[in-house]
Amino acid sequence: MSTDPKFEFLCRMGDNALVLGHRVSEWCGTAPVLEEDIALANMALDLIGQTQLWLGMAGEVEGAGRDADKLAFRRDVWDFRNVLLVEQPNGDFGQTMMRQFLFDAWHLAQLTALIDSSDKEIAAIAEKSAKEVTYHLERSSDTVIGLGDGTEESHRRMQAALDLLWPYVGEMFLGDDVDAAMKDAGIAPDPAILRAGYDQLVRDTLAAATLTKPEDDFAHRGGKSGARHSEHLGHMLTQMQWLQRAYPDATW
Amino acid sequence: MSTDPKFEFLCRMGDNALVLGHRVSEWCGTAPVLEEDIALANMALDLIGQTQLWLGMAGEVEGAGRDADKLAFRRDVWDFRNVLLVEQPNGDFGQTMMRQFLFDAWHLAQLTALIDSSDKEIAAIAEKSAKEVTYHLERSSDTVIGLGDGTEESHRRMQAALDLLWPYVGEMFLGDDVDAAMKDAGIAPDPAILRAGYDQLVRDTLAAATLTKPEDDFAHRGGKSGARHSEHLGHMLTQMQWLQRAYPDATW
Amino acid sequence: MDPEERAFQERINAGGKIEPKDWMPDGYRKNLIRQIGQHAHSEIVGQLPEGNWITRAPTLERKAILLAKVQDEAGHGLYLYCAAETLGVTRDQMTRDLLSGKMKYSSIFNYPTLTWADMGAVGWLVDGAAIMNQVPLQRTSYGPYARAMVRICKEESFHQRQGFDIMMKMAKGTAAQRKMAQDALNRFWFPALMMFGPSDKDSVHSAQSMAWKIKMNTNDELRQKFVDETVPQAEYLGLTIPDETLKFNEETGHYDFAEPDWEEFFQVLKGNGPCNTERLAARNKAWDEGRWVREGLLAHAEKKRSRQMAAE
Amino acid sequence: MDPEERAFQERINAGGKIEPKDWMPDGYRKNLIRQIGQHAHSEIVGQLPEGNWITRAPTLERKAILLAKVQDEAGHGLYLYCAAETLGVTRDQMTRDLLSGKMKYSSIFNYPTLTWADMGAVGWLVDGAAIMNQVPLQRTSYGPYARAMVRICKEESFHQRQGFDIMMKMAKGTAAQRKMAQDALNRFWFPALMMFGPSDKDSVHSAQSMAWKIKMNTNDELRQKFVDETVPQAEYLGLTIPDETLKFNEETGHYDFAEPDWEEFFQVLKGNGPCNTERLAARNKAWDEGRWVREGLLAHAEKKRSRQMAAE
Repeated sequence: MSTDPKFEFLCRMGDNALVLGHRVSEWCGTAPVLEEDIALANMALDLIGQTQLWLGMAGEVEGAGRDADKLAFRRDVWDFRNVLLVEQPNGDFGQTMMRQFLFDAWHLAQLTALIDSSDKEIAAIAEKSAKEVTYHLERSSDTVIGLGDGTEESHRRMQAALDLLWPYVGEMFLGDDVDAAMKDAGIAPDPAILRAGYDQLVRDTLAAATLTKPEDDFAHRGGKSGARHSEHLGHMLTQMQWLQRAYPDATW
Repeated sequence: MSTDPKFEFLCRMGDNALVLGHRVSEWCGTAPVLEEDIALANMALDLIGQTQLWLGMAGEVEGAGRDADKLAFRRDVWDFRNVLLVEQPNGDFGQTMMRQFLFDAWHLAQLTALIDSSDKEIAAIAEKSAKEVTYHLERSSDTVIGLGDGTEESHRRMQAALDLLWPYVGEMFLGDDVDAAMKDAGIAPDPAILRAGYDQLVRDTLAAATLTKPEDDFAHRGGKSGARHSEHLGHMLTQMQWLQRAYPDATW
Repeated sequence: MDPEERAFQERINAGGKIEPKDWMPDGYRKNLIRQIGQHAHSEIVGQLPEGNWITRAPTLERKAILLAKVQDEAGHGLYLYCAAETLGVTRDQMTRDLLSGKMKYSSIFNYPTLTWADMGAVGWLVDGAAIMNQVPLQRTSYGPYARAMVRICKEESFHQRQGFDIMMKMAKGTAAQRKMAQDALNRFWFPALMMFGPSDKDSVHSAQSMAWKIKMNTNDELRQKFVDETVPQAEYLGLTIPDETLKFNEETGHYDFAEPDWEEFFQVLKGNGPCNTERLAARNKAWDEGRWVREGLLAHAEKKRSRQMAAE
Repeated sequence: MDPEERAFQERINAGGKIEPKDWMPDGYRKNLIRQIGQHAHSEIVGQLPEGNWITRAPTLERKAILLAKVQDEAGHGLYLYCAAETLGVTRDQMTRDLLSGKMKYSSIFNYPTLTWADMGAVGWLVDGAAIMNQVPLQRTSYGPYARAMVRICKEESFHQRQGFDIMMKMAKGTAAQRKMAQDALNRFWFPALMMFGPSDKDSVHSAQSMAWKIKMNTNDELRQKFVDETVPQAEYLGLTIPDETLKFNEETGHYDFAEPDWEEFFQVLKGNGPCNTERLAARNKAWDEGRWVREGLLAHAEKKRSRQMAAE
């Protein structure tokens, strides 16, 4: 490990929120109904707020003078630590909500576990975030159920979204040296122990949604380690970081 | 006029080639047939080459140490001088080819006139470019005819493309102070005198394509003056300029 | 005027509010539906030019502020559609009329947003002009509309301050930022003046609407007020309003200023603004691509209902 | 072996070329169609990872070079489809088989391109590995294939030099560029080694293909050759090959190196590479969205023909 595992861990939490928040914000003004525009914006706002907390703390831990904005807007792809799932493109509304559900279910479990972190600052961020994410999960699972058990077309689209995104689920539960260090320090749970509860929740939700979980549990990886993101992240950064890159001396 | 009209004029020629070349290059690897992939790449390559010549000369005229790359990759939207037509999004293949035809027909007339420019360097660039653009126009008009006079669907799509893009035609023929200065110096023609020949060519091509020219000749403007581009250009620049903006000290 | 109409007008004159179940003249109802609907549509379409910069916002805080603002606009749209629905029209019908181009939205949203400074200019000038229009409407005669305006005005003035704050950061920033700020002002000044509509002498609905108190001031009054308030703000920012004729008139106590190009205004109304086609296309695309979602959720709700009934 | 087959094999043994109209065993034809088709598809799909950076190329010259390279790949695809068509299969049929997933393309293109240095690494390593495979195929027994390979190899070695040139610029550039270059090498090293296929002992078609001279060397031979040529180049660039076991073996005169993760190789073949789904989706989308164009141009050509016939 070349860098402090706590810094890595905080970047993982922060980058998940940053990248997913950005993806959700791409919907702005183009959702299927006005109420969804508002709900998606709410979710994005929560995630941006969480980003500020996690990356802010990461910057402090690092102690190199980088704040949350510097971390968000001045790193290139290889320094991002979000899981591959959250950088996947929005696709149609169903794909967006399926991605949200698959992430929310892990996110809430992770945050709930982090409330007991030995690190009080992490525990405090987790507690605040868990409240927001409880609501995210409620909405995203309701939508997955509603569209899965809706019309023939909506069912077909949701099944396609699930098939497309399922290979990105496994990465959230794969542990590595960073996770081991966090576990040993009592800071964060072993990712693997969250899997059983996740599978149960997913099973129940998909059953209600009349959707079929893909059989193959093959898992893409490379996002949370930063070793190999997908091509989508770089394109996102060209937009996200444009102004900071074009006008490095400006304050906004 | 705040800047040298000759510099402005060269930027207009160069930015048209730069922006349209970029748009065409966005098709890379996704054209309807392999032969079109190759042909689109050819066109993009010609336009990139022309960009290097025009913007290279613009940089020399300016004398401020900016070369073609600096001009292409380090200016923000307001400094771009391309007409609005060429920055419009690709849309479907028909829209791309209609945009190409509407531009090529002007471009060839302009370059042909520039061969007689009092400025020998401009005349030389024009002569080289006119050969390439003769071929572009041949291809784009053939495609407009083929798809206009093809199936019901292809006809409908081509008419929609024409209706969408026609309001961007007029700008190419609107003169301003820069054009007046170029005309007075014998460098470039008055844009208005190119219109009659253009209209004739467009009329013949659209007739063969069984397409109907929109009645309203309303013309959007603001591209060639830089006063008001469309929202599309800024998004294009986030991609086009990304590396130069992110790594300003690097050479590539 | 028949007795019913006379009583209606007297109630308005006395400062009373008309409520959904009250009798009202057809023209009053129609005019209100047009006006409130158009206002609602403006909030919806108005999400697009600012939405254009959410993915490029320069800091996390700026992104959050902008996103929250656009979200407020969606909320305003919602209040206003509800107010219009009390007049017997559905949101779906109004949406269809927007998408087909039958109903209008504010022309200002047919102008593009080209730099980050435009997020400042839109807040400062566009929301500023909107507030001029809307503050008096808090006292409009139709109850649901007046109450919606109270909520909206509170949020709008917050947005305007945020916009001014962006302009301030830009105007006091680097040379490039100052250039952006000035460029944004140059592009948005006259379109903002157009937001008050043509001079009253050319305005069709004005007299009756003012009698009904669904329009509270003349277009020219409001435009003058806007200029008078905005010019000192521009001076404070160190920016130049793109009007060489602009001058404080000691006699009238107001600024004299150039009229916007009304030919441009009517072209934009006709559909020839820089972004009319794109804005309507974006709304239509969102609506069309959302159809399966709306249908899916509806089908699910019905299944659920019938399952519950079967269980009872 | 029957006499026809024997004569065929003898002709090959003697270094003769088989031409389209010559008799050939079914297996030879099938294997060639599979091999040439797969190679053609690789050129087509191979446009995508590099196409991903055309809109972000850092200079006009780099953009032109990259675009010309991707265009060459489309051209190679074209030659190869033509060569395969001489064996009695159509380009349309092969395209359908690619799009349905029935025919394969080189697994290397299921890896993403994440930084500009990847344009260097793809040219240097991927084209480099391709050339190792292709140079001997210029002597392959099937005439049209051998001739296509001659043209292709000339261009490929040009591409490889261009890729190495990018790597050089990056490796000798700023700290960030060096980091990008090393990162690209780290990600592409093992996938490049996989391009030669599994060890010969695990390879299905090898023996017969070598007898037929449609495969000229064993996978392991070519892989070793690639490593031996590439290691000094990496050293020259000042980059570290991500293999701690890599070491020059004085006895054999070759480098010893670690095997790639064959489990990953088989997963990618199965469809579980990082980009399999996207690559096939991109090709399907291009094909589906291009249908109206192909149909339109065809309809026009027919109209034109019948108009000409009517005029005669």
